[in-house]
Amino acid sequence: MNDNLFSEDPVSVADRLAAEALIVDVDGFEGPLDVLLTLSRTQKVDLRKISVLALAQQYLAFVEKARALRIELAADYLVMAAWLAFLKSRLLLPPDPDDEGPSGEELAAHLAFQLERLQAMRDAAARLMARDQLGRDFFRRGQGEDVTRIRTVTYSATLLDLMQGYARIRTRDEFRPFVMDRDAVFTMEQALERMRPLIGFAGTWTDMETYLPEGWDADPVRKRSATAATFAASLELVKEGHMEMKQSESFAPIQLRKRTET
Amino acid sequence: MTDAPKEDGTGTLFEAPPLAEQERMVEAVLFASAEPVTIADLEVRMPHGSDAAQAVEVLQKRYEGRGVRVVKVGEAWAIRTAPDLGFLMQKETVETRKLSRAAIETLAIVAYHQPCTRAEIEEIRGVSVSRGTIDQLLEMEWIRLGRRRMTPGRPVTFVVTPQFLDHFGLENARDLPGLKELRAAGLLENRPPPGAMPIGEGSDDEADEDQTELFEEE
Amino acid sequence: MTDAPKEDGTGTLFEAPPLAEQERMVEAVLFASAEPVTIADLEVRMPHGSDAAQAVEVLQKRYEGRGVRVVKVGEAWAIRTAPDLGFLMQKETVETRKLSRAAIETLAIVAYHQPCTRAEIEEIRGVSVSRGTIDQLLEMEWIRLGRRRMTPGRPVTFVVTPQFLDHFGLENARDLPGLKELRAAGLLENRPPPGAMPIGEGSDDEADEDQTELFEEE
Repeated sequence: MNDNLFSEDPVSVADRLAAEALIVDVDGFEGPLDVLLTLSRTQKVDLRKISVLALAQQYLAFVEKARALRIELAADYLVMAAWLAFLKSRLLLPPDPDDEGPSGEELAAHLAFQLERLQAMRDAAARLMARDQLGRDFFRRGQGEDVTRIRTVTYSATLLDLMQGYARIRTRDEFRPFVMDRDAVFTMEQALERMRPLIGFAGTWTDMETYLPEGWDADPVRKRSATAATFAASLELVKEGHMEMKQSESFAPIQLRKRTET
Repeated sequence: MTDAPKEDGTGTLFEAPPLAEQERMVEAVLFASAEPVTIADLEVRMPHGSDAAQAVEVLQKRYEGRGVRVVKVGEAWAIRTAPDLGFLMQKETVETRKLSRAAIETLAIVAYHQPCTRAEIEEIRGVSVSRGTIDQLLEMEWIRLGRRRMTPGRPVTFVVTPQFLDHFGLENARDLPGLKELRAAGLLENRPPPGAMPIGEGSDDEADEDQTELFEEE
Repeated sequence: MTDAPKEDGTGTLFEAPPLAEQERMVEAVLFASAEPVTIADLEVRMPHGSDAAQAVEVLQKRYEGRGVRVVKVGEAWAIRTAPDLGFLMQKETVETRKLSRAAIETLAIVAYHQPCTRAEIEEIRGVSVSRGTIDQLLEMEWIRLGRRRMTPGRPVTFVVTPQFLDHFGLENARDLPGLKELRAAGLLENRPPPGAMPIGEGSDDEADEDQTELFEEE
C-alpha cells in the first residue's frame, strides 16, 4: 500500500462509478464491512495485498455519493466513514514520534485481516452448504423402527424394613410422654360415642354446633374436624332411626332432634 | 429428456447400469423409504432399463442371515430387522426405588393387623394416610381389599396378598414376629437390646434372611 | 447360579456372543434407528461383554461401496444412504427451510470458530447478529450453547451439535472443509485490533473479548 501513499489522486472516475453502482442496492449490503469487501474486489488482488488507502477512498466516495443522493445510510456506515477518514490521514501523514497510538499501517493491516477473514468465512459457508446434506443428498432410515424404551419401576422393601417400620410405630408411645399427632382430629367414632347419650335429650330442633365437644371450637382446624365427625355421626344416627336432621336452606345451620315417634 | 438413442438399441447414455449398481440403488431406496416399495415404484425411480425385480432378488440373498432382511410386504419390499434380534429393539430400564417410609409403615400395619381399616391405620400411625400410599400398595398388589367392617359406615378393610407373603418370604402374615420378639431381635430403633443379640454374631447384612428363625421363637 | 454351563459345555450364559453375531446386532440396531446411536447405547442393548466398537468397525467395512453406509457422527454411528444415490430419493427429500445468508454465515462462523461468542460473530461479520438468526439455528438444533467464556461478563458461547455434523455428513467438527488451511493462514485467530489493549499486555487470553469496539475506537 506504500505505492499509494502519495498518489493524492482524488477519487477516480472508476471509483465514482463503482460507488454509484453500490448505491443502487445499499440495502443489499450487510453493513460497512460488506461494502468494503465488495469494493475491494475491484482491486482484483489478493486481499492480503490490498490497498487499504484506495479502499478508504472508494468507501468515502460511496458515502459521499449516497449523501448527495439523499440516501439514508445507517449510522454504522458513517462511523466507518469517519474511521476510514482518520485512517487515511494516518496513512498519508508521516508518523508522529510522540503519538502513542497504533500506526496507520497497523490499523490498515488489521482492516485487511478483517476483510480477508470475512471472505474466508463466506467461502467456508459456501463450501459447507455445497456439501452433501442429510435429507437432500443422503438419507436416514425412512421407516425408523420403534426402538422402545420400557421403564419399569420396582420398589424394594425387605422384611427388615417392614418390621422396623412396625416396631417404630408401635413403640413410639413408650418413648414419649404425649401423643400429639391426633390432637386436631376428632373421629366419627368419638363423635358417635359422644352423641349417642346426648341425643336422647334433644326433643326440639337444636343446632348441630351445640353438639361439638367442649374446647374444639376455638381452633379452626380442630373445629372443622369436630364438625365433620359430628355431621357424619349424625347421618349415621339418622340412618339408624334415632334422629332427624334438617337444614332450611343452603349454608343455614343444620339442626337435629330426637326422632319422636317410635 | 431426449431418449432418442434407445430406439436403435445402441444408446450408451441410457443403457441400464450394471446389476451390482442396480442392487445398490434398490438397497438405498428400500432403506430410505418410509413405506414398502413395489417393483414398479423402484423401476420408476431407477434408470431406464433397470430390472428391479432381479436386483431385489440379489439384494435379498445378500442379506440372508444378516441383522436385517429384505422382506416382501404384500406386493412391496422393505428392509426389516431379523426376527431373532427383535429383543434389541427394546430397551428396558428397571429402576429400583426404596419404598417410602409411609408406605412401609402402612404395609406393616396392614400385615400385623389385617383386616384393617384406613381409620385404624391412621389411628396406629398417628397421622393421616394419603390416598397415594394406599393406592401404591394396592397397585403393587401387596395389599388388597378385604371384607367391609360391620361397623357404622361399613368401612373397607385391607389385607395382605399372597404376593406380599411371597415377596417377604412368609408363609402366613401371622408368622410376623410380635413386638417382644422384635425387641429381642434388636430390631427396635434406638433401643439396642440389653443382652446379646439372639442370632447374629453381628452379621447385620443377613439379618433379614434369618428372620424365619425368629418366627419360630415364640 | 444353577444355569451356568450350556449343554455343549463350552460356554456360560454370560459369555458374549461371537463377533459375527455382535455385528448382526449392531446392524439391526443401526438400521432401525433414524438417529445416530452411541457405542455406549449399543452396548446397553447388546448382551453383556459385547464389544460394540469392534463390531461397528467390521460392519462399516462390510458396507463399503454399498447403497448405504455406516457413518460416524460425532461420538455415534448411523446408517445413511450413499450420497451418489441421492437422485433416486426425490420422494424422500425434505424441503429444508431456506436459510438466510446471515444464518449461513453465522453457522459457518460458529462451526469454524467454536466455541464462539455472539460478540465474536458480530466482530467477524461486521454487523450485529439479529436475535432471530441465532434462534433459528438453535431451533434447528444445529448450534447449542457451550460453556460460558471465563472473561468479564462471562458471555455464553455457541458450538455446533451432533445434528449439524449428521446433516452435513461430518464425522467431527475437525473435518470441516478447509479448516486446516484457514488455521494455517491465521484466519481463525482472534486477532485484537491494534491499540485495543485496555487492560494490559499480559491478558492475552482475554483479549478476544475486547474486539467488538473496532469501529468505536477513537
